[in-house]
Amino acid sequence: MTWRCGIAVFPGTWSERDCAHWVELAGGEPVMLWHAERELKGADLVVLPGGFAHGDYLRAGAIARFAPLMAAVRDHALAGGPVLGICNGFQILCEAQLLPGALLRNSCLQFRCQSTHLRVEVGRGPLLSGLEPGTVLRMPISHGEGRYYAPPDQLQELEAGGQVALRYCGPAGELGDEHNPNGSLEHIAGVLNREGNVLGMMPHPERACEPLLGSEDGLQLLRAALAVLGPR
Amino acid sequence: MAAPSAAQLRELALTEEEYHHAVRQLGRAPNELELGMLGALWSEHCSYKTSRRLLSQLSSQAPQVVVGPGENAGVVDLGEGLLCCFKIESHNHPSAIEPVQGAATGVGGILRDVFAMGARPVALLDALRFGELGDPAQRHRFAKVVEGVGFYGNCIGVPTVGGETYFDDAYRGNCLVNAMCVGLVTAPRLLHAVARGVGNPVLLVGADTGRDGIHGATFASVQLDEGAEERRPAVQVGNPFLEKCLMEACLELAGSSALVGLQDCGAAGLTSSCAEMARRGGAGVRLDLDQVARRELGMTPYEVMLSESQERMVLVVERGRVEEVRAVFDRWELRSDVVGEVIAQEELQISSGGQMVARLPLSLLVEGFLPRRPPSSRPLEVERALRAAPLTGGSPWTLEEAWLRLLASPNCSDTSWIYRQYDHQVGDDTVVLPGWDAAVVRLRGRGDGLAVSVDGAHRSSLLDPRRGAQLAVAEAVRNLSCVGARPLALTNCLNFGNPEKEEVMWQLEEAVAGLAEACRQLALPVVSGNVSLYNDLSGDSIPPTPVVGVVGLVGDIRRLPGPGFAAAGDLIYVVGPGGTELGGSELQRLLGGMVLGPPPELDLELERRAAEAVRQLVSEGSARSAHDCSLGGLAVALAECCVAGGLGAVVRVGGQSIPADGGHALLFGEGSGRYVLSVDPAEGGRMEEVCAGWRVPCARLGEVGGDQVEIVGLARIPLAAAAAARLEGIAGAMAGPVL
Amino acid sequence: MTLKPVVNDPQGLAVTQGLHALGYSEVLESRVGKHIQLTLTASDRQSAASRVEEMCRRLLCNGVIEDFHFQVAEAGT
Amino acid sequence: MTLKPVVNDPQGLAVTQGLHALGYSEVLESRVGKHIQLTLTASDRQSAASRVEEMCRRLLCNGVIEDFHFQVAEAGT
Ligand SMILES: Nc1ncnc2c1ncn2[C@@H]1O[C@H](COP(=O)(O)OP(=O)(O)O)[C@@H](O)[C@H]1O
Ligand SMILES: [Mg+2]
Repeated sequence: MTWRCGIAVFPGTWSERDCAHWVELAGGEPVMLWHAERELKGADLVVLPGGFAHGDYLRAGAIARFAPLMAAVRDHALAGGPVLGICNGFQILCEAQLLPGALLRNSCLQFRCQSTHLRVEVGRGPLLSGLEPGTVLRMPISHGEGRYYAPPDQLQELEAGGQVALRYCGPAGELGDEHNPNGSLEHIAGVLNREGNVLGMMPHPERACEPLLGSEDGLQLLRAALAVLGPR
Repeated sequence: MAAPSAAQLRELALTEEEYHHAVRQLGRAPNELELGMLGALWSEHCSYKTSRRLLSQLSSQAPQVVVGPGENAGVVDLGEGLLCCFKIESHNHPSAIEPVQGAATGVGGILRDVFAMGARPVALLDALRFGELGDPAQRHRFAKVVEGVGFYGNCIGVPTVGGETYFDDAYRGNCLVNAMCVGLVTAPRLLHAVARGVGNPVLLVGADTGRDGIHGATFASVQLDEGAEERRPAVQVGNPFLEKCLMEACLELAGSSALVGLQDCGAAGLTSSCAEMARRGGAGVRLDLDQVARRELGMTPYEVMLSESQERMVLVVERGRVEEVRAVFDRWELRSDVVGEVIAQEELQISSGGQMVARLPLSLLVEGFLPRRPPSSRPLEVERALRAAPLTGGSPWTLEEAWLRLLASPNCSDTSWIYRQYDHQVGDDTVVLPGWDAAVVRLRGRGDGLAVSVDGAHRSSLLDPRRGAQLAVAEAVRNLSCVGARPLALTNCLNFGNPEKEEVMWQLEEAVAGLAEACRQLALPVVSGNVSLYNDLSGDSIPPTPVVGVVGLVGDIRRLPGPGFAAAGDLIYVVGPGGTELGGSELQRLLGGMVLGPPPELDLELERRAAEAVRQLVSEGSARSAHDCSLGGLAVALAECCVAGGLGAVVRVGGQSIPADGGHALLFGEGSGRYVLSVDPAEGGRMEEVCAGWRVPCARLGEVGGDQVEIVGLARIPLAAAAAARLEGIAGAMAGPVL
Repeated sequence: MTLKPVVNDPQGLAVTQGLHALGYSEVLESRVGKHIQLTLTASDRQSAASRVEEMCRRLLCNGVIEDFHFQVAEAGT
Repeated sequence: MTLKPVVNDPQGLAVTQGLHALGYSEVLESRVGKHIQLTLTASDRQSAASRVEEMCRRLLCNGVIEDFHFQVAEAGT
């Protein structure tokens, strides 16, 4: 039996097919979860993919978080089930307060689609413990609102509690403004909830799943996660 | 109704003659609503009354063509039951007025054309023209257009994989924004824009109808003058989110037998979509405007019929299956209303408040316009310009200086400032990203891919519009060859000035003839296109700017070379004819702008063979890199290969003696049909053999390596300087705040 | 800055739908615009107002699709 | 809706720079926020205000980054 990965689809979601492809390549079984339903259809891992749910018109993720599906996602998360939010999915998880902080307009005030390097900061929780801290991954970003922000005291808490999961970096893992594509605080590209089972990240691992696409590091991330979950 | 005044007619873009023609044909005076509908459908934008007779020269005959011009988009067969559907369209006028929304709705419109055929859009491209970036107003317009293109494509989740951008003072008053969309559909799901089956309901779905863009079609058909800003029609604000839902719902229905026909509401809104669908189906349509959902109160039938509100589609559905179709739209939270039905009389009948308020025969509405044939003549200046020397004052620059300036020209430089604002990877299929020659999108479940490129050559077109159009086709084909793709078909957007000017009409005639000739010789069927005339602000016409989009097939996407030189020690070859013309070149523009001298010669037969040779070398894996010479000639192409690969090169060009012009033409001349290839030293023999087989000139220039780009005896620049210059162009000009 | 009343407002549409989905059925319409707060020095209210008006016309407001209005208040208030 | 004072506002910065470039050197700072105009039915001002306050908290405003305030006016005014 393989792991079943539920992929949430909101009106405006556009990377559900990319995610399904990625899940299949990693050996999982993708199943689409429609926003208006309350069922996770037996998903072991829930992925909230990229896109512009409800057009992101008010704030990215603001409307999507009220979807009936999100109630089920919340229950799953609170019960310790793994949840991964990618790009728009990360924004939704923040709006839903399943993750701390918020994602603001890129400081360059432009949309950015480009390759980035990410440094894994902690090997914690079902999604990341298969990766060594310090590992550098390469995968693309594609967003206009990816500048991570958390109020100062909360930020401190995140750092102290090992919740900062990924940072933008250079090819050798070095930090610097020139490697930070959106002005995120402390170069943060991804965060975990306190328990470590919910991960949000702006970069797109599903776009880095084949050599033909320029990188396989996104596949590595998912494979490591499925390996940690162990045999089903 | 009293006969309309001249001013009223002008407002509708109708002439007195056209009005009287309508009266004669109808046997009565049309009422105001009917007149508005006629004005919109007889506008240049909808009827092609000036260009239609010229366009008949373009042939869509080829075995791979499934649908030629006349539908929403052209369709070619990719084999194994898969079809490719594509088209390019202009949104020049709206973008001049509101660049973000104008560009965005341009993208929205071309996407609808493609999914109206049942095809899922898989790639977008944009061809852009602005004035020079030294002018803050142009920087603003450029930034905002790029923002608008990105906004729509990024939100809807279709990758923007390529395009072309050119800055020239000649576009200061009239920017050009052309958008192309490519989609895929399996044969049984292909849809047509027809209304047939008497009694079948007609549905309007998507956005509510507002007072947007009323007279938009006629607006695009008259000259923009300075006062246009005052009487401009309401600008449309695009809603890509709504369109995304609309697209998903329509694609869900594409396979269903409940759907008879599907068409987007574009220019002239409901009027044109219903009229054209019915005309194609040999039927008529009756609409009840009371059923049309409106965004605003108090809209008149006139406003409803001519509204160009975005994100709407018209469907014809099998009788009795409306609920099934509406359920799909409901699921996507989209409004859908039955607004009419198919009738047997070949008419468009409109009722409102229980009364018939308009009734027009479709033959009159759709084909009854009076073709226009404005006089044309070749301007005398052209003769003089052609005979002039290309660089009248010579060049004050050393070769190195000229080389670096060319690399730093926004027209040759790195374009990542543009495409990094576009999501070019969503869909996980973009296997050759923008930034090089053609982009490649893989075809899922097969080993092959689609290559796409858009190109134009307006400076050569100013000198010789026939040649210019051919050069554009040749360049697109070369870009495809560089990724080993075989071209399948072409779409085109003809951007011209006011055709009522004799020289503009001449340019149009020449360009279409040139396009037809090039396509015939290169065996490229023309499957779709668009004409944008009246690109004239205050009487200044844009240069003739035919833009072509070519789609081709790459046999094996795993064998594609990366951009630029691959390894030190590789041999560098130039393949193709040896022209070095500077007429209309980028060097000439940098030196002062006048367009003079003969444009590049073009031997289409040799061009075809060179394309074959390069395609073969790339697809069999012999070439480790391939790039064509375009703006800035051989030297710029060479430097681009070096910068992209992060490797220097040492080459020899020309004979032993230094030419009289110091080598400018040799290095920077823009002769057509040339490619720079690199091969593993062991493959040098193969290279020469393949070229000889195709009877294509091929010369070994030198080797990859070192940290300079050196043309022995003439010029050399450090690799780092070349790289820095390439980043200076667009990114440098756009570094400051955009006001 | 508010969108002119005749201009399509997708953001407003989304807000209305969002509010309806949360049960706020009393909302008939919403329109989304921009709110810009400028801090500036001026000799008096009048001159501040005339400068701001000019700024709106020249840069802040896109007259093609937006209307603007503003209030001047003294700093600290 | 305005961004909280501690949150960086690159859009505001760009506005300030733009205004400076046009010669409005008197501008010290600008902050860009959102302006939402809701049309709704309510029995009275008070109840309208309390509903709108709730809408802001639940949907319209993200308390991590934004503050809000609003005014209620009768339609037609
Ligand atoms: N407006 C644009 N949108 C997207 N990509 C663009 C745009 N303009 C240029 N590009 C990309 O920049 C690269 C170089 O463009 P260009 O110099 O026109 O190439 P070529 O000379 O090979 O046609 C191409 O890959 C093209 O796709
Ligand atoms: Mg090229």
